[in-house]
Amino acid sequence: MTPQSKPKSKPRRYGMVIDVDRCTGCGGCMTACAAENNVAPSDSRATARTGLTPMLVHRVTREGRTAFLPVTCMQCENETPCVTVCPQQAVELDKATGIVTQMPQRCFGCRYCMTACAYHARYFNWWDPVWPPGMERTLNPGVAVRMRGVVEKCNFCHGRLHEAEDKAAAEGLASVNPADYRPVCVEACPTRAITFGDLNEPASEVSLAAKGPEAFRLLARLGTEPKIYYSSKREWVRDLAERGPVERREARRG
Amino acid sequence: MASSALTDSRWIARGIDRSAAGPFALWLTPWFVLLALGVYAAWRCLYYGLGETNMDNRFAFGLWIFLDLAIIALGAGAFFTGFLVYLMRIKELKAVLNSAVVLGFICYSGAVAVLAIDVGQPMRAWFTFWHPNTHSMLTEVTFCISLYLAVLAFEYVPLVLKNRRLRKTTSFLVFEHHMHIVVPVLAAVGTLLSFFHQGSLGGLYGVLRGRPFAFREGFSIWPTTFFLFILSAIAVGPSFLILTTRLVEKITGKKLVPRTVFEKLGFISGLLLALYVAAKSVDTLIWLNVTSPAAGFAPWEHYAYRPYGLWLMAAEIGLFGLLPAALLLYRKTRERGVWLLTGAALACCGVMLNRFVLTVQTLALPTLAFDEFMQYMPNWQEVATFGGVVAYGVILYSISYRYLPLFPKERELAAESREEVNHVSER
Amino acid sequence: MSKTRRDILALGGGLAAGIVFTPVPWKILDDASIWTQNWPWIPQPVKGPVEWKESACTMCPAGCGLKVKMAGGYVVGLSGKDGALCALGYGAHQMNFHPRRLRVVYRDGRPSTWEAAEAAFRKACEEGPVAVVDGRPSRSVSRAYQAWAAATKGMSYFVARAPEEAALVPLARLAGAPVEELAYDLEKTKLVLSLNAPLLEGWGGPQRVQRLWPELKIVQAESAKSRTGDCAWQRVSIRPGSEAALAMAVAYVLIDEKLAPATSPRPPKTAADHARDAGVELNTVLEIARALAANRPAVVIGREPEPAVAALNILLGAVGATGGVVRRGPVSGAFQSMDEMPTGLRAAILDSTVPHDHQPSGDAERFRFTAWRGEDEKGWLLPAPGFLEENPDGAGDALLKPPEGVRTLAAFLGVEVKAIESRPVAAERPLTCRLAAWPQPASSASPPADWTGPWTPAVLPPLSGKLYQESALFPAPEKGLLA
Amino acid sequence: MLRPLLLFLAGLAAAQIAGWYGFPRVLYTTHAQPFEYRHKTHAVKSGSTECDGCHTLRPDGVFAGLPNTESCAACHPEAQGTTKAEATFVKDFVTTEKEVPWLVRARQPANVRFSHAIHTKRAALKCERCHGRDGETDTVRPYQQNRISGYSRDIWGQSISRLRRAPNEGMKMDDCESCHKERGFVTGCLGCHR
Repeated sequence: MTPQSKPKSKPRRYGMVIDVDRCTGCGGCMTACAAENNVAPSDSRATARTGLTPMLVHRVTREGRTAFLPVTCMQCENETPCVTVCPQQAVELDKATGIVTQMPQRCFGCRYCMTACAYHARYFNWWDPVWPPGMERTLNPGVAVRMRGVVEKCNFCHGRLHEAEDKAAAEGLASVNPADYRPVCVEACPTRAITFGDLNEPASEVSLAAKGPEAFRLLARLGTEPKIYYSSKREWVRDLAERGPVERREARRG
Repeated sequence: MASSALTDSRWIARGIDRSAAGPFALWLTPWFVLLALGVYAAWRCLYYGLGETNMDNRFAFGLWIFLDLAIIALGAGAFFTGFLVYLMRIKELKAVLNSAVVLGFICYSGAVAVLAIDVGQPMRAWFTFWHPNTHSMLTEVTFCISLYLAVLAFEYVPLVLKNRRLRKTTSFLVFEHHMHIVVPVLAAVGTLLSFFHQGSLGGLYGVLRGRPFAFREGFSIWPTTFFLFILSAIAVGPSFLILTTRLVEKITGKKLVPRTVFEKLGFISGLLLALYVAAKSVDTLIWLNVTSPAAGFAPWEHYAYRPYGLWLMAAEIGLFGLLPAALLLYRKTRERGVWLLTGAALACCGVMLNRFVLTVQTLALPTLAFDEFMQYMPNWQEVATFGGVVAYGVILYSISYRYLPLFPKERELAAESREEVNHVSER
Repeated sequence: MSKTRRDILALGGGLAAGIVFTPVPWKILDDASIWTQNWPWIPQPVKGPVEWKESACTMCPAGCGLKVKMAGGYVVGLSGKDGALCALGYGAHQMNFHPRRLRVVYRDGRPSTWEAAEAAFRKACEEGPVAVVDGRPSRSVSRAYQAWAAATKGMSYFVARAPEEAALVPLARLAGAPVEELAYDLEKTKLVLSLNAPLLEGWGGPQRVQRLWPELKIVQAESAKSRTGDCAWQRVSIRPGSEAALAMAVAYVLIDEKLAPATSPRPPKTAADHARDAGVELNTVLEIARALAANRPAVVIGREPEPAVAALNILLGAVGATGGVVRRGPVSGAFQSMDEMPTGLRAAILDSTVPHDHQPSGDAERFRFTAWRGEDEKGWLLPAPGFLEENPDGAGDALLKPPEGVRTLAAFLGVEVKAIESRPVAAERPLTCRLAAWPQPASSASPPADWTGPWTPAVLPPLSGKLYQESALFPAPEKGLLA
Repeated sequence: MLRPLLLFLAGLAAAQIAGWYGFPRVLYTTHAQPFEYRHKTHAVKSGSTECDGCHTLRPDGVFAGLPNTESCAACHPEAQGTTKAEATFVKDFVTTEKEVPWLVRARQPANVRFSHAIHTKRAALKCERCHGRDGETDTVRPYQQNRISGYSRDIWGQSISRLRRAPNEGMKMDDCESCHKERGFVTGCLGCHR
């Protein structure tokens, strides 16, 4: 078979739209993510600042009103900060899928990417991962366990992408069936707050939602073109996209 | 004691005065204790992982990176003096050149040692050479620093071979002589490498698009911090040489370098510092009015969190910038030892403050609307590891000072002072 | 320099220079970094091809359908069969290896043996009377317990009621219907007035209200801040223990504004007085009452059994109406609740489905079957099969093999479990209820002061929230969310 | 001056011998397989020469790898022949319902994702491309393990220099990459790592 005649899938740009108005902060996505991606129980010395939460729900209150914002890797597309700073190509913007991939086995733990990320969506393995005796038998074989001293983050559940690709190959399809692949947080949301799909497909649910009038992105003015969108009917929630007068007032007081 | 002093004296150059081996060993003892503590702390970090430190996901860089940046800036005296001596032909600075090389070697090797502990997987560090990401400032830093450390080691070798005992081996003497021919070449290579890594250390922060406090526009691929770091490093390098040399003179009670050399160094430092302050001020104004607002951040917002207030900027530009520049440029103050030292000390503090602000304040400030301002405090493991590096530096310098001709003018000055017993240099 | 020293230097130099041109340093460099990528002390997933099986979750009575990912004979992942699972469900397979997993018999906190437990139970049965308590009465195995209890002298069968079911007891009394047959028809409700009920924190099963929430208007009257309050359409702060007062204030306004039948009995005090008791403005009560009337079908849900809540629901016309409280049945028959246990029981033997905070009253000797150790357990703790280690129905095969030393209650009692072939379909039945007079309010109905959520015991049988928080799934506590 | 030069050269030569000849022998440990297995005999007896007769690829793209004891027991419920290996298999594994702890020489580490579905179906590669003629052998080679990295020797390849090796020899990332490059198929890290 020559390279030309091979069924080639066209490049995808996986992205998400998170409807903030539907998030109840139940934490289902966080735990599902931890189980799917073999995140070890937090070390007894770990704090909120040294834990591993590739998916993290923030509780935000403003003047008595509350919103929950799930924050994960934003899969930045333009001059992706973590990709450009990594000295040894352990982070990559995958051309085929648009996923910003973190390869823990290449990473040497300099943590420069963590200082580069505006969303604090990257986590360092400060300790060796330890499971209670026997619990290692529940590890997901689709995802490699990380060792201490490396950085990790959301890879859009690459283990699930691999399974979907294998299935597509076995069925003789050129590309992944969209129904076969969605990250576990999308599946784990009881209120279906997260829409996932290919932003290159103009008619996909996610593309339409991302173009909606209520859609916004966090810190879009930094110019990194994140592929995680948020949407809310509430204006004060949309204002959380950037630091505004409220935050500045807080800052002055702090 | 007496016999050990006897054996030791065969290694010390003729015509210069060194303390007996006993007191020298006594001087080294506390530093060896500190070194041992540092080695223990470093071992804990390597064996148990970096959870041993107080760094966290937000403060991914901490005390170590800040001090690494600081000592690399201060160690810039090594390449810059080489540059001044061999390329600018300012021959009188040769009086401090050997000392500068040793200081540079200590600063750089110490920094590399701390980095090896700071990274989570030191055994994979060579991946940077095998799979380099050419877009990364850190790649540039890694390549330049490791090559420059090799250059410094090469510059160190002839110095070692000048030892009284080693000179007795003819092949060493021949080797050393040949090395002398390449030293100017090494100085040129070192200058080039140093320019790039001092710059790319600044670039390290300037490219952080996600951290509006640090992010700067620039020329081509280099943000303005690239040039500011070069300028500030070469500005304080000579100042650091003044400080360390004066400190050695004070401790040993000897005159090692002619006064005029200090003044020359002070003038160069002051001139460059003035240039740096001017450039830094322009850069700050552009950042406050253009770069930061474009990213959606009000300029003063970065200084709204205590203790990182506007006073930091004022201190950096005024107290640690303009003031030392003035002290070092103005002939009357420069010629007064106290003011020269004050100026040099302020300049060194200034560059440390600058590196601190870029490392710690950058990470402490919130970016997302629902972020928090965070504080960080190093723990004993971090402090002790660095203390170990300081101890290593003191030990290596002490040994070098004792056995190697760090200050070629020392013998001459000693003879002079013996002649003019009554004349005592100001204390 | 001596001659030998020079020779050694030359030879050593040759070796050092030569070794650079062999694979030794380079291969060692490469292998050493590969070693760091596969450190022997880092656990590895089990090997073997992946298979998907189906089952049901046993972590709470909701019993969500599961798709189970298996490899090498172990469960390596879970997925919901129809919709999402909850936060606990996604890691339920890890619970079998939780440090609190019970593997040996305990008596009063000390290790003991099955033989000793059997002897003690035999003795208790001889002395009688003994209660057998079940957490999920609709299973095949429950049928076997019931039959066994009925056939054995001195033996009686009780169920442990979930808090949301227990909260319906006052209404069931007023309506004269068994509480097992009453249910909230929330799927068709437009507005819920919740009095401290943890609607989004596991009430009625972890996912039930979550799924309805985007379209459901929740008015949360609460005395402790909760996530339900955060997400509610309206949040009202009330004084602890004043649920009844607020219910009566709202009822008063409903009658006053002719939003309820004029013939309804009025609460004992005026709306303003009840509002003051509840610590809310009268205006707020007015708004709540008008919202209830404008957004029908509406229903009121209390956290604890509160007669005033039942009365308000009757006034609102929510009893027996679509979107209110309806009667479905017969589901599985009426049972005696554990709360109504007679005193003077000799012993109680509890199935592993009974939540740990359900304790038999009095000094009955406790025989608790459970897969995990709770806090401060008096009596016997008997290790039961864990997650998916027994069939969720109690009859048929399990996906996982239970560890050594684990037994089921059915095996312990020696009862034979037959799978129920056909189950009655829950059909809607009429439910009518009239309010003759205002009932006496219950003493206190507020959450305890130390209640922090988000996982109430209601969602986490057989364990309290602590187990979840100690589990592998619990991420490092992050600011705000779980505080 | 001749003596030091000669000694230097001697050191140089000794290093070459030790590095090229001694080192590979020290680096690897050799482990015997649980019992003898003959691919050739099985192909003749079962009448199937296709690899996927036993090493199946499921329709959902999951490669089943080595057949489990249960499927072997379909033909070997009890010893069919007289070999010692078969007797061992029946006695130690079939009757006890245990899986055979084969030492798989081609096993990649957990961080590598290799899809048999993509390589054999979509790219239509023959098994021999990577596994060589393992399917026609009369014996299973012992497993050689690298003392430092813990990898099977087959990952690096038999030749320590990795020069002039057979096309199917070596399963390092470089080998995957060069084959991909030849076929014009370039993928990111995520393509082959998990």
